Amino acid sequence: MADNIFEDLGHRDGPATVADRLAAEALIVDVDGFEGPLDLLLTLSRTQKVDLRKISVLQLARQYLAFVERAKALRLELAADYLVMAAWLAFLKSRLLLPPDPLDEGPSGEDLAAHLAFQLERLAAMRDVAARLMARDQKGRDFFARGVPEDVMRIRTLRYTATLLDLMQGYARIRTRDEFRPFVMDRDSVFTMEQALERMRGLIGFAGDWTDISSYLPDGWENDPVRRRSATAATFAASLELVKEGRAELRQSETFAPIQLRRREGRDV
Amino acid sequence: MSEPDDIPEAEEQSLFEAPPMGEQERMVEAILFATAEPVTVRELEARMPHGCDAAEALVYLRKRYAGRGVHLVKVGDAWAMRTAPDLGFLMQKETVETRKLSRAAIETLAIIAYHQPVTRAEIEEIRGVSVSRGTVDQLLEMEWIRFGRRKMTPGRPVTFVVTEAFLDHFGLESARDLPGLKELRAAGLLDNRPSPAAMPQLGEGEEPEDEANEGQSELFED
Amino acid sequence: MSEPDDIPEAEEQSLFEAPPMGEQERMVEAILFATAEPVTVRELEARMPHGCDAAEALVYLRKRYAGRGVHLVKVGDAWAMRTAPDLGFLMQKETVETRKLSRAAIETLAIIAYHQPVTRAEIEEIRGVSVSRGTVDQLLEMEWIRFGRRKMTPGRPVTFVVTEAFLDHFGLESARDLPGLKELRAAGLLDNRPSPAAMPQLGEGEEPEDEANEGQSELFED
Repeated sequence: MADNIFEDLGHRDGPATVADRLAAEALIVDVDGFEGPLDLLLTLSRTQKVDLRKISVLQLARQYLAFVERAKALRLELAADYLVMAAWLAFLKSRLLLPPDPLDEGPSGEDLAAHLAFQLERLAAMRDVAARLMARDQKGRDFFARGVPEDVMRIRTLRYTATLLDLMQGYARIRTRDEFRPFVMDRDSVFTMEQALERMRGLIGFAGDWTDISSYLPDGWENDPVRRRSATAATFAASLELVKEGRAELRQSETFAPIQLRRREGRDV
Repeated sequence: MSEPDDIPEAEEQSLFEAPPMGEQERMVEAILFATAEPVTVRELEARMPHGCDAAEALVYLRKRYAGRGVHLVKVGDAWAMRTAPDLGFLMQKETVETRKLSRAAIETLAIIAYHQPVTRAEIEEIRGVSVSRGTVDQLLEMEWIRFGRRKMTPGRPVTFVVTEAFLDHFGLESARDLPGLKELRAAGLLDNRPSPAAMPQLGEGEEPEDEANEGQSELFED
Repeated sequence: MSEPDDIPEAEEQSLFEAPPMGEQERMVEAILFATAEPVTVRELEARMPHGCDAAEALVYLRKRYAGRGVHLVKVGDAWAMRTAPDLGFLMQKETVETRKLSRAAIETLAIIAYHQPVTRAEIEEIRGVSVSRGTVDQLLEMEWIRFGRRKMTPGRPVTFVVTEAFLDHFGLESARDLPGLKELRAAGLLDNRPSPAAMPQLGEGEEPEDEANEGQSELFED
């Protein structure tokens, strides 16, 4: 990205002096390399060549603002973070330069400058210890664990247990259940639609002519009224399903007349 | 170490350079510790600084580890460190977990205790659900039930009865000592009203998972 | 071994049962040799015969291995055998290529180690940039950091702390032994100094993954 920027610069601004270009390059080539404005400030602060504790925040603010100006002049797009920091540093600069406003209750310019210095010092310190940490002997690089760890063999024994009370409660539960079985549905005399459909799918191929659907009732279901009712309902529902599938046609000459069914013509089954 | 007298110049120089034997021993120790495979003398020397005598270092190291918790052992041509055989027991961890018997198992056991000798079909009839093989196997394994005589009915099905160990565990002298239905009722264990929680499981099949039961069974316990 | 004279009866009995200290030392040696992960005194004693004093055996064992090619190191509350760092050069074959950490990851790791327990917002405040989810995920995945307790501040943000695996990797006995920790503390650089009002809040903004963390972090809390 940086390279592109500089190519662009060359085209747009015409020949710039070598010195200008180098100066711009020195900082700006690294815009992508900076991890945010604090990182950039830390880098800038190094140019002061003093202990971070003695850093001139005012001077640092000037350096930063100059950097941003230059970036603008070079029509570089800086991330919002950098501009927010620039605005704040401009504010800080004015605070540091102007006599304090007695009406202003906020922190003084010196307080703000001190905190910024603290942040920079802390960031520098964390970088330093991070480097020291990584320079330590590391496992798998400088020292090693056992190459053939022997797994601990786990011998797990499961013991099941129950009390006499569990046993009696269990038994009581079963017996209680036996005495109260009102919720059990007796499903002996129910012919389901699934059953009917399965049956009729097998038979429909032979129904070239109109046939009363009652002739499709399964064997043994025609006489007992309860069974007959269930089977008839299921067979009718299954017939409707077949019609819906386009495999059969239904007709009834008048109300309560027998319902007739035939295979739909022209359809292979 | 015990090279012939007419050592070539290179050898002589490398002998000169080799670290002291104590250091070599440390090196062999570290390599054998960290390496997943047994290591041959040749490999050891290939990894150690020039001029080292791994074989000699191994002799010292072996002595050092004699009688320790870890031994230096020869595996084919190679060397490795191994746990002393008498300490093998430390590499095992025995744990005993006590778990409550599943509801299915308790009910099956109760039916066997109250109705023995009883066939599987009879148990299923009484419980109203099928009895999984796992449940019966578990009770057999615990030695709380055993096979009784075959029933003299068609198919001659096997029956189950409870064992001495069962009586022992539950502190019963005989299965006849189990409280009867009346006593259960008197003790309030046989509620006349079906507990609402007891209803939904009527059509339920066997629950093989103990864990699944664990939470559920809480609901049923008074 | 050197117990006071007036030991209570129970103690006396277990002393009576416990193997001699030399044996206990062998046992600790065998267990630590066999295990790649650090083992706590508690775990050691759980595996050793009743009445053993693993802590004392460790003292002897540590002395025995001082200066050897392999030695005993303390990692948090646990102990492990590790090769001496000066012999790392022998181990090129064993070297595991660790994923190269980005600068952001290294800094984040250091901030967590030195400031723990620390929230994501605090890390961002120190670095001056937002912490990408990938960075934290990578450190979590390496098991060098884990979630700590939530902070008792508004929003109850989760915190991060370093793990025992981190200590083990960097050969640290505890987080107190981090290089330069004392100096940093003395210089006040580990103080939690809130930025004065009107400071730009650097690095804040994208923290959408906090919600996602919310549920997860419960798992990690101790």
